[in-house]
Amino acid sequence: MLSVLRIAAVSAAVAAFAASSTAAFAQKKYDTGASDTEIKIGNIMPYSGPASAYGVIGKTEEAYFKMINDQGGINGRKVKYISYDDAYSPPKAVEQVRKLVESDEVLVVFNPLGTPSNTAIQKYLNSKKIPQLFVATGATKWNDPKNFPWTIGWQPSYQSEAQIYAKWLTKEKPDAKVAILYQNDDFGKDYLKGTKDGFGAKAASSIIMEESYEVSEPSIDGHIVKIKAANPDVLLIYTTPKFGAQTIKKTAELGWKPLQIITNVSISVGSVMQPAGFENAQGVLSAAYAKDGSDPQWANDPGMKKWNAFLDKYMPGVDKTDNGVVYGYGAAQTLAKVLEMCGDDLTRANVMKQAASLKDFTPDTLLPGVKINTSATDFAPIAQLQMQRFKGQKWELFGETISGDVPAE
Amino acid sequence: MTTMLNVKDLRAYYGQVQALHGLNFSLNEGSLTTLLGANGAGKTTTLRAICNMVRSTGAIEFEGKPIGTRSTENVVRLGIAHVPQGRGTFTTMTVEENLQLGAITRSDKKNIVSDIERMYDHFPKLKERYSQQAGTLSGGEQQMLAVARALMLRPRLMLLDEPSFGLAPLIVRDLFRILGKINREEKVTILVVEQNAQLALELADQAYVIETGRIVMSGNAKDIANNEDVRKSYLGY
Amino acid sequence: MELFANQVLAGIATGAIYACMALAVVMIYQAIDHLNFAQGEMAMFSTFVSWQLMQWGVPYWGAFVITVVFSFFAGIVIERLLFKPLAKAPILTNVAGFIALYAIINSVAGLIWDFTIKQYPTPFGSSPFLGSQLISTHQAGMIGVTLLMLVLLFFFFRFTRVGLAMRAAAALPESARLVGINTSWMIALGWGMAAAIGSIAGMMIAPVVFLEPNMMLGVLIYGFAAAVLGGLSSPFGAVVGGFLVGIFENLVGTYIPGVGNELKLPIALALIITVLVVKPAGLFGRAIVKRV
Amino acid sequence: MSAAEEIVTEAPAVEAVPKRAMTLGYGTSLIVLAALIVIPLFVKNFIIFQMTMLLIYALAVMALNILTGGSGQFSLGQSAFYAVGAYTSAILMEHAGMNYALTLPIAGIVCFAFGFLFGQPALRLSGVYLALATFALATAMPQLLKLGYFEEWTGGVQGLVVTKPDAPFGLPLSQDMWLYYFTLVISIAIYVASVNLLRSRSGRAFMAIRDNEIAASAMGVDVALYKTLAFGVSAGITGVAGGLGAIAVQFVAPDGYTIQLAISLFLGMVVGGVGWLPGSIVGSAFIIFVPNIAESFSKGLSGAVFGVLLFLVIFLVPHGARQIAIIAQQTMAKFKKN
Repeated sequence: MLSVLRIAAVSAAVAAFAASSTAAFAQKKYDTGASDTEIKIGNIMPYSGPASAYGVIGKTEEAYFKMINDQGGINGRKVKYISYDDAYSPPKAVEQVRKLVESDEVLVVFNPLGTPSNTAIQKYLNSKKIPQLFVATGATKWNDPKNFPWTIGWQPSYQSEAQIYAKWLTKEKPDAKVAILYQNDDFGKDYLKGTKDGFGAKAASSIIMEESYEVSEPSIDGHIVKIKAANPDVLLIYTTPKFGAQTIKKTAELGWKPLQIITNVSISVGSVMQPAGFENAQGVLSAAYAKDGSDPQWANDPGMKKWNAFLDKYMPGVDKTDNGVVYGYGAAQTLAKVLEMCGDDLTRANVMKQAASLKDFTPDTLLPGVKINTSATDFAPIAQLQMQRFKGQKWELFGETISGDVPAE
Repeated sequence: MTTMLNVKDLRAYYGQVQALHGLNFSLNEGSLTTLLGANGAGKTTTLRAICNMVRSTGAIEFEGKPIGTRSTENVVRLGIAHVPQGRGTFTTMTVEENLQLGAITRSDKKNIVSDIERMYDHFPKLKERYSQQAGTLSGGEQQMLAVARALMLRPRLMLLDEPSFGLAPLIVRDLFRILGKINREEKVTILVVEQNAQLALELADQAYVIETGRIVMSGNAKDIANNEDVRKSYLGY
Repeated sequence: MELFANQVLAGIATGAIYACMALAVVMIYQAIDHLNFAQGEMAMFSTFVSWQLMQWGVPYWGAFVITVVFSFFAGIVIERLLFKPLAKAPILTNVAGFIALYAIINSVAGLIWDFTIKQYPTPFGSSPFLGSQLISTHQAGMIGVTLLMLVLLFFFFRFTRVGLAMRAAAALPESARLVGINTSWMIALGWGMAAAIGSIAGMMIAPVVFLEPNMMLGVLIYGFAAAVLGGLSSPFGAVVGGFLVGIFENLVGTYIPGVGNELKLPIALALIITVLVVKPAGLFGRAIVKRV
Repeated sequence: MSAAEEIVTEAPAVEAVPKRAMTLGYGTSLIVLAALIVIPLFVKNFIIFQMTMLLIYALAVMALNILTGGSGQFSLGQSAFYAVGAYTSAILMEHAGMNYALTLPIAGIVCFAFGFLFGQPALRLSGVYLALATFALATAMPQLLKLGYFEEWTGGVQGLVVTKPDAPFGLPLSQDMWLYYFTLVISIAIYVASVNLLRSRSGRAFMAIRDNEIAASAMGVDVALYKTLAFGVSAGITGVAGGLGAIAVQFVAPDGYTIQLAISLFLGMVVGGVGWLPGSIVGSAFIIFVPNIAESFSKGLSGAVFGVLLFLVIFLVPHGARQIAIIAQQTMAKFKKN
């Protein structure tokens, strides 16, 4: 073991030397991890363990940067995307991120997944002044430029999405009796809070039931039976895809027809609505910011055509119904845009500055009208959503795109 | 008389410890042989080595065929029944299931049924309790069951390890009487390991004495019983 | 009161899932005297095999039979290849082997079939059963299949020679060898049967929870709990245990105020442990007398 | 493989490790110690951090080893004790502003009490049943930690961020380096104490229980007391490890202490060798580094590669690192004889 550690240390030292020597050239400015030829991007994903379903995001991003490199890279530099497995465990996340920063010497840490993992590494990265770019979680706390100037989110926050539902209900169904089914973790609790905030003073009277389930439960039938007994007329489903499909199916089996609103996390046509049964999913509401890879309405959309071509070439055989593939593509495209904007000034400070200066950027996979905007005080890149209703075998968008920015506490 | 079992230079090991140091002996077909010895002399190890339940070297021939490399169950399938120390009763099963297990390698289903009846004739107590869990039997009854189970194999050779252990003298007498009967009537060759030397020598026609892993004496059971040393060491008079 | 009745019914419906799995757990316990942590994953993999067959156009029952047979042999192969070499290793090393197997199967299934959920068909339909919307015809069918397996297992263990030999090999391996039983193959056979039963459980469970590589994660915990509650030596106890756990869990979640819903699994497990403290061999298990 | 297997399987005493075999000789101990002291001076902070985690997990693995290898009780619930220790330290540091070093003994005591209490009902259970009971504890713990009632202290699902301590007295050490040596001193102290514990009367009582409970009680050993005591000691050490882990990782959250952790610690024990305390560090290295190695083979199949590597290890050395040590010892002995 001793010798292994030594070799690692020596090789890392050599790498560091190489990096600093190339950085000696004139106007071009580099921090560790960037050079004339290469930009090193670090990432952590749960490739193993209970959250391994999300691993596909990392694989998509890796494939995306391979495509970028095949097309000549970004401003002539190849992107080296280094992704490690954190098994969705915070201690492992810290270990892997430190490896990325101190051993692989990446320029930025990009799209690390999961609220617990990101919380665990946030302080470390901020103290080292290393960008924690476009984190893959919808917690509100990533939009906090004052306290954490090196951390920036990407997707709409869970709370803002939940607020949109609450506000829509207040307007469209003011007398609704609402029941909430949520996953008992940071994700579910954020939705719960957002919903309550959205209802404001009416929360106590509108929400007649809050029912949580654990992700370890095989089936949530018992919860649905219990909720039905309280007889609400609106059911908010804040669940991961599997439980979302179970809920839609079970309510139909019970012959119960409340108005159902399901979280954006679980709106895949191919991997939620179809398994739940299209006939059961009619009339379900949700809000979206990205196009759905399995929704036929985007078959001729130029953005999704590019997406499809990319998958066919770089990820043949991948399951296109998996939302992670759409997600990873969009996130990677955003990073590519930021790096492009950086030009030859590849310092960490500049990357962060450019990430906070996105203006009306539209990745191929976002809904028409949804644009990425950031500023020095707005670290929530995607803040717009549009309501949609499931009809036939696809989602039908309706209403305007709604901005749901929630300022950090 | 033909030799049924021939053991040559048998050495057995428990881990690094050698328990048998080159044993040589043989059993004649139809004989009832006893293996005498003090605690730890290697009697049980000898029986276990025959059935390949302990690591050993040397040659063991059964009816002229070497069996040293066969696994325990394949040794048994040759017709060698082993009644182990502690009886090996399947305590959670019924008496009848225990008997059926004895015949598990046989395919002659009809004979099995009649054999079970025959065992009930030998051991009437077992018939009374045929549907009870074997664990509820008394020690003597369990020993009867163990012998009956071994006989269900229709063995050519039966190895018994301390059948008298923990039993009342009267029951032991009864058991040995039945063993003698089985040996005579059913032509089963028997090798019995005993600490109760007196009884064993009365019953047996051949005897071996084993000390610290070596055969130190062998011969006709009556001669052995009259031997001075044996009397002092094992018979106590 | 109606809620109570409903929750009991819903509990029975979910309990059927646990009962199904518990049966497979008991089967392997009979054979190897341990719980196999990879059992759920084996069942999941089998279910994916049947799903794949159906994707290729094999009709349901054809796929069902092929899968059960495949699983039986796969179970034997796994035992021969991976666990027979560990037969002499300590128990805990074997447990580590189960964990390794778990990791391998889960990861391979994820690579082949992805992690998105898949709809799995049911041969029983999913309309309300006997007018009650709480139990669908599928769930009734699943209960029926579980009970049928239970009866078959009972006959197998009680009245067949192989069943008798398997019980003997599990109870006292050394004695079993001394009556001529090849205990090593009995273990392999036990693996095969457990895998086959597990595959049936998987195919019954998948229509309810949807098919995906992690579908058995929670089910196995409950299956263990059910089997232990009922008594690991009793298939009948395992099935009863499954239904009890299902009902237990629902009632805890509904009626214990405050923490009941969030802590229903821990509370259900605590109840089971309490039962075990009072009856260490489970509700229907045979007590084993310990000797020095 | 055959040589290794023979040596161990032949010795029936392998399950019951003789007392001396539970530790290392002085020479070997000193070499290992020297390596642990010197290496950090030459490596990067990240590797120092990994080594800190190595020591912390080694402590937790050793704690399980004392329970299983020492007293014969099996636990899949060590993650629960680890979590309680971590949260105790984190809460005392962040809410009560207590010095990190002072929180550790408190974490240890809290966990000792918790383990001792848990040991009471566990007394009635053995084998699979005990495994299930401890497993239940491990699954219950994250759910308890995020329970709304405790949220004020635990931070609920969000967890708590912990501040990493600087080196005291103005020592010119980086935070990582300081924490490493701090952890090293504690680990050595606990290791030495554990070795002595197992050599003491209590240790003999533990092992008597492991080898034969009924005989032990016939010999006058208070089985109930010692079994619960073993649980307490094991939990206490795990708690200290958990507290150190919280400080090193700077974060506690329910997701960090799932059944996965308990399973890892269990694997660490098996790989290190059940009942052989020095093996704990080997086991700890296994659970930290092998997943990294597996992942470098293939992202999609990292779980499978890990499983295969684990199978390789248990096929080659079913008794874990201890088996290698025994072989080494015997080779050395032969060498000396010749």
